[in-house]
Amino acid sequence: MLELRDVHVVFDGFRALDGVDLTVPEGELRFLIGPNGAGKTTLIDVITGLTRPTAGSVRFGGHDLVGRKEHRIVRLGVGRTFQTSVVFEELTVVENLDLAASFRRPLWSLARRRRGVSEAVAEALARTGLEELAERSAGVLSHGQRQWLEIGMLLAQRPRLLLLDEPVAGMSGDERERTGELLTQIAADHTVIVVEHDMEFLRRHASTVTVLHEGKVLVEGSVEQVSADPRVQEVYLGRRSTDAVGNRP
Amino acid sequence: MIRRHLPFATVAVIALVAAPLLLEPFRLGLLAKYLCYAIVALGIGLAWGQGGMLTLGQGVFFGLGGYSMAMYLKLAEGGGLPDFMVWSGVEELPALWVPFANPVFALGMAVLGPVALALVLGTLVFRQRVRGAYFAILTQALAAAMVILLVGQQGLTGGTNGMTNFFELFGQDLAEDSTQRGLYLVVAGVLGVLYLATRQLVQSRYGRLLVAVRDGEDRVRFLGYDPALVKTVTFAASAGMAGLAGALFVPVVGIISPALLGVVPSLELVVAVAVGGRHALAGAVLGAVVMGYAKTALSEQFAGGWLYLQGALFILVMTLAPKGVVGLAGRLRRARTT
Amino acid sequence: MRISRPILSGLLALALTACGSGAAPAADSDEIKVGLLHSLSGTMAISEVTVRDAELLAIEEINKAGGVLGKKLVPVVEDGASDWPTFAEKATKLIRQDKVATVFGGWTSASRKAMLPVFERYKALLWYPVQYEGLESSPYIFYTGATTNQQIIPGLDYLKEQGKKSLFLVGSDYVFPRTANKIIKAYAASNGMTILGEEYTPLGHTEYSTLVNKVMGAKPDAVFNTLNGDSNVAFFKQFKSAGGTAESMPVLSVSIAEEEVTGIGVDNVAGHPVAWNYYQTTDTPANTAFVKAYKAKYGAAKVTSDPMEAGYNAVYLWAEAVKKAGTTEVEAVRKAAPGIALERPEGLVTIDGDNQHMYKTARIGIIQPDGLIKQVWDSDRPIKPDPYLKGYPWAAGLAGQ
Amino acid sequence: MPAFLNQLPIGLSIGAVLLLIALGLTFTFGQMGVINMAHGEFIMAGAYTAFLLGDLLAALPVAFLVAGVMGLVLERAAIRHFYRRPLDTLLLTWGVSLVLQQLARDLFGAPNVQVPAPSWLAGGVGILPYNRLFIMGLAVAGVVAVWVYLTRTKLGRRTQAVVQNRQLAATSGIDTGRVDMLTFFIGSGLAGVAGVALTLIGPVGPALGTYYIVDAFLVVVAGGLGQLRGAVLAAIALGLLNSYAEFWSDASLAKVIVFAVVIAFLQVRPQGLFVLRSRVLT
Repeated sequence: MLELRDVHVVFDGFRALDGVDLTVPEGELRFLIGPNGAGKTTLIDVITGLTRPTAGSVRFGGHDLVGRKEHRIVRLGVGRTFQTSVVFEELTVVENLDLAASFRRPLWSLARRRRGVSEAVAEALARTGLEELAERSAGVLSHGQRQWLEIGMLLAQRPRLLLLDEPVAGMSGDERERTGELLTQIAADHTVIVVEHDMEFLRRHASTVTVLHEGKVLVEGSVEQVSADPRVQEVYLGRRSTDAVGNRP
Repeated sequence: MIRRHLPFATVAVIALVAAPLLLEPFRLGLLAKYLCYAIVALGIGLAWGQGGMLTLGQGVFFGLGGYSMAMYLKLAEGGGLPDFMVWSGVEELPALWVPFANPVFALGMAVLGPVALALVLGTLVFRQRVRGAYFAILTQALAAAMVILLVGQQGLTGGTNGMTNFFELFGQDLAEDSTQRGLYLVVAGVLGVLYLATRQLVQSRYGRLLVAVRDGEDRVRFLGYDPALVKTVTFAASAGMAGLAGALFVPVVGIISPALLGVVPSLELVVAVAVGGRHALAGAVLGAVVMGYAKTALSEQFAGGWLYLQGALFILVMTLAPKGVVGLAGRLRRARTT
Repeated sequence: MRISRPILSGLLALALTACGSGAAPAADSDEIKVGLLHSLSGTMAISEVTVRDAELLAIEEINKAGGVLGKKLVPVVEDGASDWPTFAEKATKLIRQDKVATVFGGWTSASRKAMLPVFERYKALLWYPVQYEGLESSPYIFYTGATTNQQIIPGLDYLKEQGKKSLFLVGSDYVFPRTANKIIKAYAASNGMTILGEEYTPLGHTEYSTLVNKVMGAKPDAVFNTLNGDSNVAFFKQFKSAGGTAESMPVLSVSIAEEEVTGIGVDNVAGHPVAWNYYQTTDTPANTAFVKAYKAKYGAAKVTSDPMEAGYNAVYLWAEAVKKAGTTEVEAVRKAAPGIALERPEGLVTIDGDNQHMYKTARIGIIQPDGLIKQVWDSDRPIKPDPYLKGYPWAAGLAGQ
Repeated sequence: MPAFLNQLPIGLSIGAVLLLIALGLTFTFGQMGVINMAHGEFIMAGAYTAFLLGDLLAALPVAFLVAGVMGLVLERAAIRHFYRRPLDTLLLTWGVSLVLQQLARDLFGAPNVQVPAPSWLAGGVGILPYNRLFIMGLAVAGVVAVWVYLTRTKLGRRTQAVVQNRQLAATSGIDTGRVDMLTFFIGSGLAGVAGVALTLIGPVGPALGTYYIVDAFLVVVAGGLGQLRGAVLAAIALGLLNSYAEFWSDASLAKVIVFAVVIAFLQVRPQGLFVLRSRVLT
């Protein structure tokens, strides 16, 4: 479904991605990990059109994504969230979701006032558990609630591929728990790529993991295979021993 | 439903019934002029307040509308060439002018001309993601360039003088008080209709989208919308309003000149919108009327003081009440209820 | 909209009542109100404030001498704010709300053109005190400044007498320079002069190096300058530093009076000729009195200039016409005005019955190192005003005839 | 020398004027993103300083201080509350510029004043008068000084650090408030220096600032945000364009052409000549 071939990105001489190959089949839940600066976010940026690769190809469902504008990629069915969640604070939760759900409507039809809540919005509200807060303005939400709203907006878009950039960063334990459940639910009927640092979260929810290091794919496989790999241990031990994959209790 | 429309209805009654009855013709004419500015302000409120596009060149669109109307009025007089062409040494009516003898074409151009220019400019600028300050500066430069262009083409546009000395509109003598009262009603009516339409737009999904584009243009892209398109369309709508306002302004005030569409008048209207309250459409309208009135009243009292006052008001509004009078009113109301 | 009804309607009602206020009280029977409408703010204020001052001086003098028809003149001063539509608006206010007997006002052609329909519509009188481009003769305007045959053409006569065969035309981009230059070109064509170039710059333009390069490259005998306002400062500074001198290439200006000389810098402009009808140094008894009175009222450092004198005259000429008519009623005043002749600071001034312009003496002066202007040439006698240049065969092709 | 060849040095000298008026903006607008519409009035303040002192060379440092302090006051009193609202700063500073213009009118009178040019600047080389050469020299000196400041001094490097990442700079111990003050002081001071130079070629009056402000911003927009070399190249390019456009058409059309070219240029390079790359999502 998603296929990256030999993707290179260079920022002012710095090789952010250096020949990445990545294939994600339909229906998979893929985790993307790696130390800081490994190129995880850049990879997401390349897929969603925010960063144009210096070389290489990105194909999604038979379409070439390189050079397409961001909103056109979304229209092909690729949605994403951001590390620091960006929701529209002046709009209510339901308005945020409704906006996300309405992009396939022609522009002129938007000039009509919204009446009620569409099916996609209702579903997103239910899944993210934000029903109670539906009419509150997004500006008053807590950090965790914002992340859920962002995931909800992603769901309301009804994309074929979801890209989540560190969905549990900065969340409390409880919130992580709920996000994890949400993720499992979503993964049941979507193709998902998750960028995540949190190892505990990874161990609990990941099936397939791709490890990036210095702009290259280091290893790819199941959680067990990856954490057993000596190269991964070395990369992680050299940097952040507390988080290291090899440091199993 | 009734409660929702009550404020608007009250204002509409005052504007459409009370004002023409109570005001003497000269003052009614002034009010009509402020209402023309209010139409432009409404467009600025939409583009800037809702859409975050700080346009400092709204005078250009106002001017295009005004010039279209003025060209028609000049030709409608009959009697050959317009006066300024005679003293500019133009001997034959320029081809550009010929279709403006038709009132439908002239009125159409007054609105569609600005819309077309805004579409072109918006497409060029927004597609390249030029925004914020850059956009503000470019629109400002557009206003400056437009003035120079109009002034330079004296035979075609009347140069610095602009065009004046109009006698009749659709067969009505413009000097008559009754014509002026009628014009006032037309202006007030147009403003009312546009206000309702804009309010409808702001409360629709499109309005929500516009606010989203204002607050997070890049994020909107990842919701599958093209912000450039949204902005261009909104910018064009505000340009159309300014054009219509210009077309109404000319018979009301009796003159159009490059001085009306330069950087300073464009900025003054933005100030008015800021003072009234940029996030509320009513604030934009209110700001334009109040500032227009303040300028007339204060310059009658003390000339140089107006500049101080305008400058000071501006600094105060920006630092103390960035949401303008409407924002202040809202804050007061909340303070009272809590 | 989340704005409460009382606040919104309250504010609007406020605006409305405010609009309605300020109606004039009934005119006092021993007073005559006259309007003074000049730019007191904005770019034109520099020039127009001095004209207003001269007009106020005239009103004060007339009142001291017993007023007009036994009534005191009361000036109502309005600000045109250097903005033409404002002139039209304020003119309407003076006529309709203040009900003034007459208005003295304007400076730029654009402000006059904006006011003209107002005065014609309400059949009120405007006295316009500045030299202008001609081709106009409104029944409701009296023109107390020079028209083209009293300034531009004498200027050209002077250059011709000086043996200047080729000219370069430099002007600001508006009506007066463009019309003046058309006249100059027609004059040149029939007087054996050549025009080597014609350039216009936007009002307020300050970068003149390219234009000066063009002028220097063309090597004309003289430059005819119709630049306005601040542009003159930039032009003369850059002309001088590029090596232009009054000896090698005199620049004849028609918009630089005593007032502007200080701002340009005497060093930059001394020696160059100007064309007007009046200078502070003009030697008449009336002028000695005028200069003395003006300095006494506004300060010894102040200078007097042609438009100021024309504004000062306007008040006297109107007062004379009112005395002759025995009323301030507009049609009666218009009928009484033709033929009125007064000895003014510039010499004898007579109101022409055909076009309501004045007979005026043309004078060419040279700017002196002390900032004043010394007359070097005059037309001997007052010239009959001819705004459409009907008396000049070579001007037959010009528009507006 | 044929007239059109003369336009080459003339274009460079116009470029030098543009550079001088825009140099301060590369600090306040370029480094800090503040659109200071009162920049023109700081230029005016410099010109009036020259008028009061009556001596060009002495006026240069004094004008730098005067305009710099005005900028400092403006930054501390108002602008610092607006760093997250750049468009509001534009309107705020426009209000300030109106007040300053009227203030100048009341202090110095509405008519222009005269600043005598020093006698050693009389004359010239070829088409270029000495006063033009002086302005070009001043522009070069200004650029060199700014470059040295930004790249060779500790303070300058801190300024750059704040521009590139305000939060990171703050957490690594840089007092961003003080850096902002200093940046604004220098940017405004440079406007004052430009004002002194402009007395050589143009009018000195309350409207002085309004004649230059739009051109100055066009240079910075075309040059790219925060880029010294962009501003230099843009000023020279626009100067030459202006010179030749006016030579082959007229002054009015030249201004319109310059505007059209800047718009067209932004189609190719939307962020100006040079851009700082940034991964921050705005």
